[in-house]
Amino acid sequence: MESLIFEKTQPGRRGYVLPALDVPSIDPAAVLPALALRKKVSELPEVSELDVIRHYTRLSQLNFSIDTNFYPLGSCTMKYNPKVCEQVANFTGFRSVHPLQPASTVQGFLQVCYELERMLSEICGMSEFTLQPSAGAHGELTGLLIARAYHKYKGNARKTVIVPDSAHGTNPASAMIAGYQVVNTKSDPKGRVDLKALKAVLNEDTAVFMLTNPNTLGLFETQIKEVAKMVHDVGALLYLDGANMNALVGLIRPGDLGFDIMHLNLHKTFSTPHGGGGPAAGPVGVTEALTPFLPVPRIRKTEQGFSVEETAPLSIGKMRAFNGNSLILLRAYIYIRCLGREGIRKLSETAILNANYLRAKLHDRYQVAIDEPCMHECIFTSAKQKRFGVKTLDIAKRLLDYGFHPPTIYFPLIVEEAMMIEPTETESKQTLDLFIDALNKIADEAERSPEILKTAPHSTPVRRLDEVKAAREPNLRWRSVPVKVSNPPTPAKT
Amino acid sequence: MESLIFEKTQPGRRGYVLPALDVPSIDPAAVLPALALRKKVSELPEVSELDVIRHYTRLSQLNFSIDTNFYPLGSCTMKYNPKVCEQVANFTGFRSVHPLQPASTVQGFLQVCYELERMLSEICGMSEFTLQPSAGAHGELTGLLIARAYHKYKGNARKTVIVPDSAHGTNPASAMIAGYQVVNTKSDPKGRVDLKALKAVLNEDTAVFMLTNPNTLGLFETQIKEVAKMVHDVGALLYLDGANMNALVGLIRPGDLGFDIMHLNLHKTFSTPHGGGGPAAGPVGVTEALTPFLPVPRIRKTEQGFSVEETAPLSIGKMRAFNGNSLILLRAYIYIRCLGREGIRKLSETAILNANYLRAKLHDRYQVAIDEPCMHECIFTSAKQKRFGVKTLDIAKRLLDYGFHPPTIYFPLIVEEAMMIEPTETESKQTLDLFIDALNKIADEAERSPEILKTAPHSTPVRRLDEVKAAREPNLRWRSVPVKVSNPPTPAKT
Amino acid sequence: MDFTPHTDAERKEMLADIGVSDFKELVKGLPLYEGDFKIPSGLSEGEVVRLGHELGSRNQAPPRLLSFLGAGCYEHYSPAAISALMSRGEFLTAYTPYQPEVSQGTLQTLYEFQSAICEITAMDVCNAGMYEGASALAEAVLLAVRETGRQEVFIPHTLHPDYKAVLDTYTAEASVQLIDVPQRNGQMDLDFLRARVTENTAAVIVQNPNFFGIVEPVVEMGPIVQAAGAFYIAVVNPLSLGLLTPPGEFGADIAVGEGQALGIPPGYGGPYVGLFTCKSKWLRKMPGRLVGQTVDVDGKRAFVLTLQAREQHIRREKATSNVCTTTALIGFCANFYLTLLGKQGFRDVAYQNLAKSHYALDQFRQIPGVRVPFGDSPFFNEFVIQTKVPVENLQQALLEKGIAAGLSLKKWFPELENASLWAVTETKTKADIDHVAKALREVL
Amino acid sequence: MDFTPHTDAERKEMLADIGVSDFKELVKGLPLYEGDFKIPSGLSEGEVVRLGHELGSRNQAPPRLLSFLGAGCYEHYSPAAISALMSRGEFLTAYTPYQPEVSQGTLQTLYEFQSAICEITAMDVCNAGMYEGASALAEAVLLAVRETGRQEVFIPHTLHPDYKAVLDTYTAEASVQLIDVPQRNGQMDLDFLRARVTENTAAVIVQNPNFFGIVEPVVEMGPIVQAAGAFYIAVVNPLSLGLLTPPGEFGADIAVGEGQALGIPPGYGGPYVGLFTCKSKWLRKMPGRLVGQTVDVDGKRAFVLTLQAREQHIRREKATSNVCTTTALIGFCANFYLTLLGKQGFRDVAYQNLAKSHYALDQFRQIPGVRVPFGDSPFFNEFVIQTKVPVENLQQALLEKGIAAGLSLKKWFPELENASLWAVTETKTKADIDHVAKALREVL
Ligand SMILES: Cc1ncc(COP(=O)(O)O)c(C=O)c1O
Ligand SMILES: Cc1ncc(COP(=O)(O)O)c(C=O)c1O
Repeated sequence: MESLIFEKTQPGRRGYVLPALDVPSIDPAAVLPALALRKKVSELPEVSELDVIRHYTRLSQLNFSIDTNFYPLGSCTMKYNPKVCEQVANFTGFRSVHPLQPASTVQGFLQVCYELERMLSEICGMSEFTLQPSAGAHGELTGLLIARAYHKYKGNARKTVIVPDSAHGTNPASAMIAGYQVVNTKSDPKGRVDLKALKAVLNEDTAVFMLTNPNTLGLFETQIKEVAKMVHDVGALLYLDGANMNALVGLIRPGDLGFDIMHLNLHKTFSTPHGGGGPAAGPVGVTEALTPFLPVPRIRKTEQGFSVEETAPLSIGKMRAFNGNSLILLRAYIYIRCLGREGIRKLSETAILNANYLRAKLHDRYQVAIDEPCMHECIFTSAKQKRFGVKTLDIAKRLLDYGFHPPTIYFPLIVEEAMMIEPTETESKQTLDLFIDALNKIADEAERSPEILKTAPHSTPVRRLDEVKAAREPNLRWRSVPVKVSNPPTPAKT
Repeated sequence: MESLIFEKTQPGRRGYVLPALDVPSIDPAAVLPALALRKKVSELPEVSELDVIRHYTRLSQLNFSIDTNFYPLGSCTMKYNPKVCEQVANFTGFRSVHPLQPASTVQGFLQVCYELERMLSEICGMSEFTLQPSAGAHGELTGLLIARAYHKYKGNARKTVIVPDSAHGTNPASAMIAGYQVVNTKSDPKGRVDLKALKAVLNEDTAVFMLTNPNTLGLFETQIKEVAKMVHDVGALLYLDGANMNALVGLIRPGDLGFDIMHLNLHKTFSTPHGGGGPAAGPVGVTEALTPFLPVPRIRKTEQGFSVEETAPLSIGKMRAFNGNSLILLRAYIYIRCLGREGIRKLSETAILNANYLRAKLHDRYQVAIDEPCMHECIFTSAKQKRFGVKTLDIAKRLLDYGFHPPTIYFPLIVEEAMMIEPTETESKQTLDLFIDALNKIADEAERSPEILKTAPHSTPVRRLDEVKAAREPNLRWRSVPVKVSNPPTPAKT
Repeated sequence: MDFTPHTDAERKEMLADIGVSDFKELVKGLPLYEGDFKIPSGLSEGEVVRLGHELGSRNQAPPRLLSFLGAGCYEHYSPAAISALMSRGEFLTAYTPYQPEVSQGTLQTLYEFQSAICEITAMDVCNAGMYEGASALAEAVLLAVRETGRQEVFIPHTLHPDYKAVLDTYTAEASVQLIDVPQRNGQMDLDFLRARVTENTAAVIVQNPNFFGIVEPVVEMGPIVQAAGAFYIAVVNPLSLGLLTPPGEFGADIAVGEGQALGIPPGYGGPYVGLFTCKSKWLRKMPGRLVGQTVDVDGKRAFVLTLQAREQHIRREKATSNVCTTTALIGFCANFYLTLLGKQGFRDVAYQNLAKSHYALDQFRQIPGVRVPFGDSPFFNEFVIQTKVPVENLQQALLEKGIAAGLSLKKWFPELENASLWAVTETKTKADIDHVAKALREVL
Repeated sequence: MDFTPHTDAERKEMLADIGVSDFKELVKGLPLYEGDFKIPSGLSEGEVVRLGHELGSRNQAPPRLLSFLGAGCYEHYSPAAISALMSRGEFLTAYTPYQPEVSQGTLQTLYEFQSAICEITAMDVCNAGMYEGASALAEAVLLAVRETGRQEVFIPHTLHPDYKAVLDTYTAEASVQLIDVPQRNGQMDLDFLRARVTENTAAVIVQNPNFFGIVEPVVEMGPIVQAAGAFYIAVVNPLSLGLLTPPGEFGADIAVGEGQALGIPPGYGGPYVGLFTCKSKWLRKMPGRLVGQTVDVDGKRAFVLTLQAREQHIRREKATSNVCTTTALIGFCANFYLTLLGKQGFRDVAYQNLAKSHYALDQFRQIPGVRVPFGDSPFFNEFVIQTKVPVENLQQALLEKGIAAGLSLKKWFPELENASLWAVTETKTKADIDHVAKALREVL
């Protein structure tokens, strides 16, 4: 393992120097009040450029990544991120543009944003999109604030947002921030909306019903039109968490199903790289009735080119400074231009094909949560391994030894010991077959030598971590002088 | 280990597609004679872009490199390659320029080449340089052909090139190609020129004496001025193999020492990355008398800007197509502009300091070939380990387990069991200390458990290779249909 | 060009293994879209690169464009080593480090990011990054309101207008009352605060340097806020902290900021990284991810996402925030920047910003037709001028000379006639500054 | 900015450990240069990047420049994945793989390169790369002369003039006799060969397509050369082999070529990679490095530099060549290109070059004032035209429209009045071609 970069420090060493100052030097104390001046210098590392490159190049090699490993993390759509998108995003004409430049000097970028918005609207069957939200959860909040503004405009902001128990945690969390009470509703045994349960909680106080479709069990909401009708009948709005759009693009348009608001995760469906936890982009699409409430700015196409509309009377305002994660939007734009209308359909068809292939090939050895055709991902459990004392966590950790990133585990919450496998459309049959082999071998090992699984991983840079210690004795930063931790140390394990 | 990319092929899979043809399609058979048309298709891999990225990203991780490891390979000057040089070399305004564009459209590049040539001339104390040669050995050949043209112009091409026994193999090999007989001359016990021995072979037939300075033992040729005089007295020319210029830049100018011709390795001294064995550049500098013989084209500065001189009456002609490895030249230019006149001296001083530090710190445990102050590198041997049955090779292989690239071994040939350590100026004291620790531990191991060394490495992606098998049963390419090897298999080891 | 690898033969084989004869069977009964998608046909890579070049060339950008725009996004030198590292696939294409055993690269780098940000802010803890500066501020305000149970939040009139707008949006429904703190000579009016901050106050926000580039009396404000038991929330430009008193030393409870200045390309608005730091007493109330140090079963030091009980995937509607994916890779960038510049370089860059902007203002002052509204107030790397002609005219005239003038303030501060905000960073040479001064002189 | 890491304190400490008090003691008595180096002061990274931008902007380059230059260096699409891989530090900053245990990345990639080049050339073996095409040809000729002990080498008049020049240089001292083979309608004159090739002939060279872009009668030549027991040496454009008969199928003993067309940027002349392939009987006579497959002590497949007994570091003056460092990384590039394009893509690209150049010539033909000297000869992706005005005038006029016209042949082929050589690759759209045709029409 690498030591910390701070531990490599050598007083006086430099990794980068600025041009010599070519204007008269000034005494900071002469132009700034004494109290405004920093006294104690920051203890930043003092290392060379080589130190930095070597340190982080070595650190990077400790990661699994799409570029090095199959990464079937359910709900995360870890598909291949084409290098051409990176290449274009690095052009100076995009990279170095200031967000407040006059519109006349950014016509290229405005065109990208405008056309991306039109394409997303077309793909989703929505009227318009805002490209401003920074991620999926940010999109959810944006969508809910739009809903709130809409209801308010209609005379009553309403009180609740209904969220299925299978939903991603961001849904209820976003509802809360939007000022709503969260009403949870049970799913039916297949993880789909339980119409009765929904009916029971839907009423005039309901502002929004948030739904993920395909749901987090990888199944399509077959009763979606009934659901939409029920929701609309009480005057509420139907929201789509579009995290699973990889199953739908080019096949099914949420707008046609009755969704009023939705977000996309460009860092999932539209292949912008995850970067170890962002950056991201979570554009939000709405039906026509809701367009007046979209955040500003809005980009318009005019005779004279593209222009930026800074205000709109009913807009919810701004969700962030400036216009959005433009370099991410650009990558998604390039990606969609590569795929085109033929490619987007092939994308979802292949994603669905791959997930069903894994389902078919694995269901002998692993319990499938709901054994019917799935969409782009499939939930398995470790039920068959339970009698050997093996849990989902053990299987996941053992996969690491085989060079595969594990699936998402223990989500959705409504499936016990869930393993949510999303292969994505960019992985080949050969890779899937190797993964199947590994899982089959692990199933054998679970029967014959479960200890190997329970102590896995064995071949990774570090092995299982003491997470309790991490939480009980938080050490969240290097310190130049070790200080007493705020929480007294407690025994690491119970 | 990764399988071969050919083994990952899947008939029909595509990794890159071209734009659809937008001109009328034609039948090749209609415009090309039948005999000109290929019949059998090449069995290139059929893989996806993801396959390619994953395959080669994983392969790359199997390498040691400067960016990941200390790499003290003697004579190779494995210094840090600044990323800014890569960045500038990737600008479209350099990358995409065609070598035959009119001079008016490449003024920026011409300026780079012109100024680089002037700076190299100044650093080396030579009159002019040609930037055309593609590597060090190519530079040697260029230099020798210049010498030959010069002698011929003087009326007699002469017959021999004298090369010390400590010289790099390219020296005699280049002399041979230049049409000279090679006369080897013994070095004195310190690897320096043995003046008597030299005198014995110098005569009117001598065209050139090729010298490396500092020599391949890392020692400066203290009698260089006498040597020069002797060489010049018989009308011969003195050639410097500039591979070791990292010891001299900013300190000592070869032109001042009496050298008539020299080459530089930009991929050593001037920090252009090695790329696993090139690309490179080996500019050749000459004294004024020899400038008429330099290869064409020559770049000239005029009132109207920079221009390209395509011919010169006495020029040896061209050493390669087009003008040279321009993107490598550009990197070296940027590097020198970063360092500037202060930086080049600090470079060599630090390189010498680092080498002497290793010498001082290691000489208790390892035999130093010549224990006197060295220049930029220092030769050790495994003499102290011999009694434990440990050879230089074993020490080198064991270093791999400690995460260090070994020194150059078994060169120079005149030192038995040589280990040639060149730390370069970009490595920190901390790194050197860790390396010293490792070598000390290895010295302990050699005494206590030599088996560990003899079977090393233990922790690398592959272990010691069967090189005899590789040479006896040459397998130099994948084949779609396995064929009988041309040499019948023989037992792998004797 | 799509990125699906299967050949037709493989598709067939896979369908057979699944037990269906046609893909359609897998989506039988689903409401498939029957229309034609009105999006262009797919392009090959070559076409798309060409398209990228065309579109990119329709934007003007430095270094060709000599730009003096700032206002929350700054042009700074970004060491070449940063993009070399950021483009490494192992960093770029990893997910959030849920499996720490195979994510130590991401985790340790984020830990180092947290550490570096704590160092420069002098705050106790820092999370692994927020979306960007403005929403980070909104999260800080929500935290303060939640923790104090109070509703009044004091917003400087000199706060970045976008930050103000985002606060408006985020708090629109939370019965929070945003109170505008007037400015006096470009700084917050301390008397106003003294008079109005009470035990009803949830938080007082300060931006330092503020939107006008002016350094606020952050130290003096501390006691006023603390006396009321309110949260002292600072919005800082991290790059200024090489020179300016850090929030940890002026008593901020929470300090947020836009990380863009730390080597991150302007990129027409993003992605950037929001910085979120606080006193350790608010640790368990923080939004976002935290990386902590621990050991593995063999006792080796290792890093892991920790204190997740605050987060949405565990706590759902009771979480401290809804954020999930944020901006790890951009945090890396900031960390690489701080590491490369290091202890000394970080001071140097702040100092050069100070010196260059002051030199520029000194030149501008001498131009007839230029007025400096907040002439006496201390500033860092940007400043406001007022000109005798409308800023739009100025912009247009300078643009023709390849210069992007300072930002017009008309939209937000109509009371400042013909005012514009000019940022002068270390990227501007003396010659650049003299050049723009000359151009201004010609225009005015 | 230099890249030495030591602080002054460390320098002192190290000097003390060495046992000297001052650096000067380490170089005592050496003839140190006392003067001032007349090179500029060091620049910071920011300045150097700015300088790079300035210098770069003083070059014109595609895609802004619409270029029809070829003549041995071609503009082709280069997949983005290639530069992503080539910039990986583990590839970029490794040395020649002398320690195979920690160089499998380099070694396997080179083995795959050798394999891919063997596939497209249909030759038995390929080395790990030469400097570039012209010197690779020179090495081939030296090999032929050495092995046959003969002195006559036949050089097509239609050989690339730079290749001819390099041959002249390399063989100037080797008493080799270079005989010019005249052209007939742009192709080698077979009758001349039939009459002149004898048992004194060391080698006959063919370039296919030749300098004029014309496809030579390579198959027909084979028997003439073989009958004389001479080496048949081919210089090929590897990209053409998607369509054209490969040297391995027309009987070449040695086939060399410039690898640049395989995704390598023009870069104002280099670095490129020279391809060197031959029949297996010449394996042990080859210049350059060879990577072979073997096993390690555990029986694992592994790759290693092999047959080094041919090389200078072992054989010194008896080596087959003097080359040492060549162009591994550029070989990677060619390999990545061939792998990405793959079996089908490699054919496609050759086909598109054929179709586009033919379309272009069809357009050009119709322009009054354009003459096609070798009208009937088959060509691949470039062709010669003659115009009624001097090529220089044409070039100048087109340059003003952002077009780099074909190469003027005046310097080498004065007999072809006002001739220019135009390359039209897959990167030119129909619109580009129509555009240049229109421009030509206007100029002529
Ligand atoms: C179903 C679902 N909803 C919402 C989100 C949140 O998206 P983001 O992480 O972009 O905020 C995710 C991402 O993990 C998700 O899987
Ligand atoms: C002393 C010496 N001379 C010559 C050379 C040959 O240089 P190149 O490999 O660039 O041809 C080398 C390189 O290894 C060397 O070390």
